Amino acid sequence: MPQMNLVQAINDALKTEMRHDPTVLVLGEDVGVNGGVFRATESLYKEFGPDRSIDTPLSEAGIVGTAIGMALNGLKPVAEIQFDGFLAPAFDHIISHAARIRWRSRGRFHVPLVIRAPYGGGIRGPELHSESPEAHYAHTPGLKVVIPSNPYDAKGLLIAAIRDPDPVIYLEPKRLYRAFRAEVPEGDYIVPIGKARVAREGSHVTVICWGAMVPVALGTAEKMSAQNVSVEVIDLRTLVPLDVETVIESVKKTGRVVILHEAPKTCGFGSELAALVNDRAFEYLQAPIVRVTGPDVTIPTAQLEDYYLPDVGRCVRGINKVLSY
Amino acid sequence: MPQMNLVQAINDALKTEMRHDPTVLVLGEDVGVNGGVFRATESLYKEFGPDRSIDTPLSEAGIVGTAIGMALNGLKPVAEIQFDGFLAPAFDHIISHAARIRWRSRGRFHVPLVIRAPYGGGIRGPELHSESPEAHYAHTPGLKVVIPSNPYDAKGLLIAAIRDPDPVIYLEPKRLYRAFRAEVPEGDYIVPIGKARVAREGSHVTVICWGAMVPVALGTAEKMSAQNVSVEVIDLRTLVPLDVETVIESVKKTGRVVILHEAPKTCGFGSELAALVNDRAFEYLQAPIVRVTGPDVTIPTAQLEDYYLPDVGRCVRGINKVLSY
Amino acid sequence: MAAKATIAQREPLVPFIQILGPDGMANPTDVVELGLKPHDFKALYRWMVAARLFDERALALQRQGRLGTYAPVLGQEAAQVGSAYALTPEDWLFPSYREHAALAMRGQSWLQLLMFWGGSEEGNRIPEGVKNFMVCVPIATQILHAVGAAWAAKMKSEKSCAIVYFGDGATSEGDFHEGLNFAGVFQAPVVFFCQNNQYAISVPRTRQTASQTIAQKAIAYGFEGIQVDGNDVFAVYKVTKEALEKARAGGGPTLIEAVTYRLTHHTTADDWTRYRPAEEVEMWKQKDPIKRLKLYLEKQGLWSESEEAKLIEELKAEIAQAVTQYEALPKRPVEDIFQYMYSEMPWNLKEQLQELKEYLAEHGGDLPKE
Amino acid sequence: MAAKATIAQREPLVPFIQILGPDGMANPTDVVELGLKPHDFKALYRWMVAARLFDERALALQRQGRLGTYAPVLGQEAAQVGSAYALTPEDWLFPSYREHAALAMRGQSWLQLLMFWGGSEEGNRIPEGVKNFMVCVPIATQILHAVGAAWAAKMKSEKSCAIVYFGDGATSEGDFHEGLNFAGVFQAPVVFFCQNNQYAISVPRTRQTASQTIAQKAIAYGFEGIQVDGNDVFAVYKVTKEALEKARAGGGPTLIEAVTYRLTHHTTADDWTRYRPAEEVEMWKQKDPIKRLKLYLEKQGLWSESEEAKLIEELKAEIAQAVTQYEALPKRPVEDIFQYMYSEMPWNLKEQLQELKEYLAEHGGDLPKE
Ligand SMILES: Cc1ncc(C[n+]2csc(CCOP(=O)(O)OP(=O)(O)O)c2C)c(N)n1
Ligand SMILES: Cc1ncc(C[n+]2csc(CCOP(=O)(O)OP(=O)(O)O)c2C)c(N)n1
Ligand SMILES: [Mg+2]
Ligand SMILES: [Mg+2]
Repeated sequence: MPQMNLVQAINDALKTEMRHDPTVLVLGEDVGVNGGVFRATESLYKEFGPDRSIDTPLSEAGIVGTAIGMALNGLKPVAEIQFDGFLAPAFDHIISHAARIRWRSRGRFHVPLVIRAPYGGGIRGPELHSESPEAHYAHTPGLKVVIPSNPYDAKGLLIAAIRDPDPVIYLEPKRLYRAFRAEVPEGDYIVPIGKARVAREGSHVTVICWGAMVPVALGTAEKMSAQNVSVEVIDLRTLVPLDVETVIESVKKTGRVVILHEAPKTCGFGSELAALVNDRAFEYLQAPIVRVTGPDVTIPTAQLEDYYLPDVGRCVRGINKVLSY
Repeated sequence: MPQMNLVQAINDALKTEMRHDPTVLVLGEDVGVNGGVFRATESLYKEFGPDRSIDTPLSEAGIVGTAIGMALNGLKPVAEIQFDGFLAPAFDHIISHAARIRWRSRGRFHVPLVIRAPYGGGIRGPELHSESPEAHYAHTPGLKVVIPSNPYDAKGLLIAAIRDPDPVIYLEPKRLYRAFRAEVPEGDYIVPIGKARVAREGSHVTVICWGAMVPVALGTAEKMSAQNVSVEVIDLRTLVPLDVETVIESVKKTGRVVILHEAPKTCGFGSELAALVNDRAFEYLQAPIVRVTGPDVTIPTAQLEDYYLPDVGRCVRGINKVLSY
Repeated sequence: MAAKATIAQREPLVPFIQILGPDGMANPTDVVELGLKPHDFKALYRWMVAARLFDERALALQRQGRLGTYAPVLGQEAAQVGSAYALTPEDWLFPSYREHAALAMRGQSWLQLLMFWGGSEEGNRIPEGVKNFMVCVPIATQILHAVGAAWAAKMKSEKSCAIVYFGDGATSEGDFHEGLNFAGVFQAPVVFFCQNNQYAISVPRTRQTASQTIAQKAIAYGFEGIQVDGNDVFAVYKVTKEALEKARAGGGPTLIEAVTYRLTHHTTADDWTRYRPAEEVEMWKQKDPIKRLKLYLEKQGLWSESEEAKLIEELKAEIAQAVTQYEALPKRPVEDIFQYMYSEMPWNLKEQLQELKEYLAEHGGDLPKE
Repeated sequence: MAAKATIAQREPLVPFIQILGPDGMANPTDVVELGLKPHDFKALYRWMVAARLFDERALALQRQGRLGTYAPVLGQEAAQVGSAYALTPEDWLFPSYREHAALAMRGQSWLQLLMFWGGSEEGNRIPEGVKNFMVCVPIATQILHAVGAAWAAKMKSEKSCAIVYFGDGATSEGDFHEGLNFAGVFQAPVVFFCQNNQYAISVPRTRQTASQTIAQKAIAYGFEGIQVDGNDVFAVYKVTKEALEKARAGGGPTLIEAVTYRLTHHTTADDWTRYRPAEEVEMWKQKDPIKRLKLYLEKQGLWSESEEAKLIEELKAEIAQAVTQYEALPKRPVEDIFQYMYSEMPWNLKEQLQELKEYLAEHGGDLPKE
């Protein structure tokens, strides 16, 4: 099986699906000739030409708005927004249109659109290149929110997203783009949307995470195992619809929960998880849930970025906190 | 003391502050000659003229973006966005600029800007006229989020917001605009940002709410008192910065919590409150927190709207649920 | 410096097209060139009158509390009917919220329009086979969707176009710009149809933009802009048809500015007397698009008072029937709220629906009266 | 129809201004009319050379891993220096992220520029008394802020203007449109300065818009648009100064399109060879703005090789000193992350800062090495 890094797996997913389905196309800034600033759309232009690998004007509302129009007229656009921070200019089209057209039309129209964007910190980016906006989209009914954490999932989830009849916000942990390689099957397969993955089994405490926080959680679990603490790591893979069963099952088993995410704490997706655990496993909780997250500040640029991002040390602290309660 | 309804109190706050401070001005769609579609800016045009009561082109990014420019050049703009649903086109300027300019400039510049928008359901509005987007802004560091629930607070909080050196998202429960009148002092006073109000004292259960849900909570409390259930109602008034002390104090007293809001449940501000209560009063909780909220759907237009909105009956159910645990 | 000749001193940068004057007079060759037959003239007239009668009925219903806030067509009938008449069933139509005339011509029933303005999402359920898009509440956003749909048609080598309706106010939104710019770059087969009715609620056109005309904004996108008398159904038909043909032939987009006037309130929630003088409204009443076509038809011997009476009677009956149906509609089930969010209902919606049903059941099947 | 004469067939709709040709030749009267003295010419030259030397140094630092991703000025020196030279200290300057030359001229030190590109927010701390705004990463958003600031100046009856810099790509964003439209309507004293360097990363100008020129987009907003040779520092100075004077006199905004070229990568993270032919770059090297002014100065007897050598030595020393300072800077304290969010730190930030400090203290005062 070929070894790929995460961005290659994404590229492979796009290729696979574009070969398979002639209505699939990619559009965005620099996605054509240049192959994308992260090379996620590398060589699509050569293979599929300018009509299916479309360099657009610099205009995020334009990209998402026209992609919606394409989607309702029979195409399956995969729109790339160059960086997380530039989803904001397309926000209105995402939340007021993509998310609502099925609803607005009573199912007569729907929007099989994927919006891909690199997200999160850790690459020493300039401002607005390191945001984690997943909670905005998780709070918007009508959208699905998918975040892979490894090459295998990245490909399988992206193919699933393209085939999904609903609009999918597909956030790519850019810090993992080239972090490691893993086996990725050639050709066609999907990882179903809505299914979490138990990335590591454990019995003392559950760490719930996604994207670039998954390796942090796994590193923490490894470290804690030396102290005979058994950490279960759940990689959500999909925030909406959430695999609530896998989460709650794990919490019932361990009775202790740490939620780990990069976004600022207040109103992050972590608070939803905390509320859900409260709803469904209150009596199993042996300690208050701990959220290990970015603080409620704008994520700093390169020099101080590491002070913002949750790391193994902070995750260890969180685990010790729930264990010592 | 004069009796005013909520929208009159807002109008009065604007007048008071514009008389008091010549750098204060209002801008937005139809706010000048027409006095605002809800008449919140009524007669400002006559008193302060077209330069301080500015009809803008139909362009929300334009309104907020230019208001940011005015704010950094010494003015204190109060921007009106005509309806909650039309905050989305200005989203980028709110979250990427208004919220960040103090940070970006290391305090050299700041944005004393108030963005007013009517929000929430209950007026049988067309689509995108009944949204509750507070969680988007609560999740954005650098913004303050203020929501009044009565005429007195509306005036005092708005004056406080205008004087605040930071950008304030000021959401007005449009359903309460003309729902009732109350005494509002003439002239100058503030209700401090960051202070919640115990709207009714009680001992068995705490209901946390804001905006148009406050009368629902109070109605519920009244109803429950007939059954000898004593409900404490906390009107947050400010979501960010949150008056966490008042909330936690109440929870410690009652041990039972219902959170009531109009926005969809997933990732609503209610999940943050649930997570915070978990953080700080876990051992006091005698039952899982119950969230009584809008479901995870697009709020319906007129005919089915009431099926979406939390009402006394649903709040009663929530209270019974925490009580019967 | 060489740029001293400013824009303002220039000749108009776009043509202004008029065929049928306010007096009902038209140059016969211009009319012949339209390629329309007497039955077409009558059809145009019929739709315009229908729109006006529907407006009247809807306003009355609203005042009686039987309909929600309503946005009237009054004064803009020629702009809508003339343009929609030029469409083929293959073409896509993207409305704003004021195009009842155009939507009715394109297979949406009066009943559906009443349902929409009565506050039911069902009013937006486009009939199968009809290529309209739903009413769009947020200003200007539909422009981008239309461009995308037209662009997709081009990619699929279909011969269909898209027409998108919007107001003068909409031209100030970023979406207008991004949409027209994409259309120019990708030569999408789309017609941008601006009904410049001189106001965006209370804000006059002159406050909306310092541009002399809206049509000339096309210059920024490298394609053609045309101003047309929006109260002249012939001229509107002509420019729209030509723009559609050009688009179909690969000639790219066109921006049409139909100069017209909203003769009444923005919606039933508005009061125009707060922001415009009565004389202005009176002046525009003289340019009434329906009166104008009627005069023409009469002069051509194509129309009589008895035909007029019959038409009005027929249309009133048609609309009255829709009103009866509308008022007899049963309430929609609460499932409606949940079932159009996703292709399949996720667990949280299932639970929330269940919870709502339990709550209703506890109160005899419906919300408690408070 | 009357509109058959399409835009494309028209004469250019905006003037194109050039004074100093690629050969260093200029019409003497045109030069005299600039009102510049020899020391001004030398100052212009000095800043352009400084920008190029700073670029070189920054690129070298980046390659050695001592600086983050960097966006070079190379090729655009005349556009930036010519325009910024026309400003008074009272005027506001709103940069994008590529205006190091303009910012340096306006009181921002090389050290600060290095700090910014080295990934410290401190690089954005505008010195007191300097009316620059911070580097703006999201494309085109600063346009609206500039309009607001200029409009406020007008309201306060100040005689200051705002200039805002952006690229050809920025003209596709909705914010460009909304900003220019507001400026037209409110006659804000603002100069929109577009450095059309022919590319937005890999996307060529022709893909960005079907408009023949960017300058003609001003027609959509009812004010003047001018194209200028962006590699001609004299012409750039002239049109900017006139636009500023017009704005100050109440004449409203101007859109200036400076036609120039980015001679290297978009940033250090980019590779231009992927999307443009080497010949194109070579062709533009012939139009080098610095070479051009140098030729002129030499022809006028205002410049010698020894002066050149001295200038370069001085500037290199100045920049080297900034680099030394930059590299000696202590790390910023973690409080930096928390203290600029609000006028007063709310409880949650205080707690989170406290938590972070405790964590660092547990690891000897800094993050653990992993
Ligand atoms: C994005 C957005 N902002 C504001 C509104 C509120 N609003 C509804 S109609 C309208 C005026 C529209 O004017 P115009 O585009 O000229 O269309 P007209 O109503 O005149 O047909 C406004 C401001 C809205 N619907 N959407
Ligand atoms: C809103 C937004 N979208 C995308 C980007 C990513 N990006 C950075 S520079 C750039 C190209 C800008 O081109 P242009 O406006 O011509 O300026 P230039 O870099 O050529 O000076 C892009 C797409 C961004 N910074 N902001
Ligand atoms: Mg209008
Ligand atoms: Mg460029």
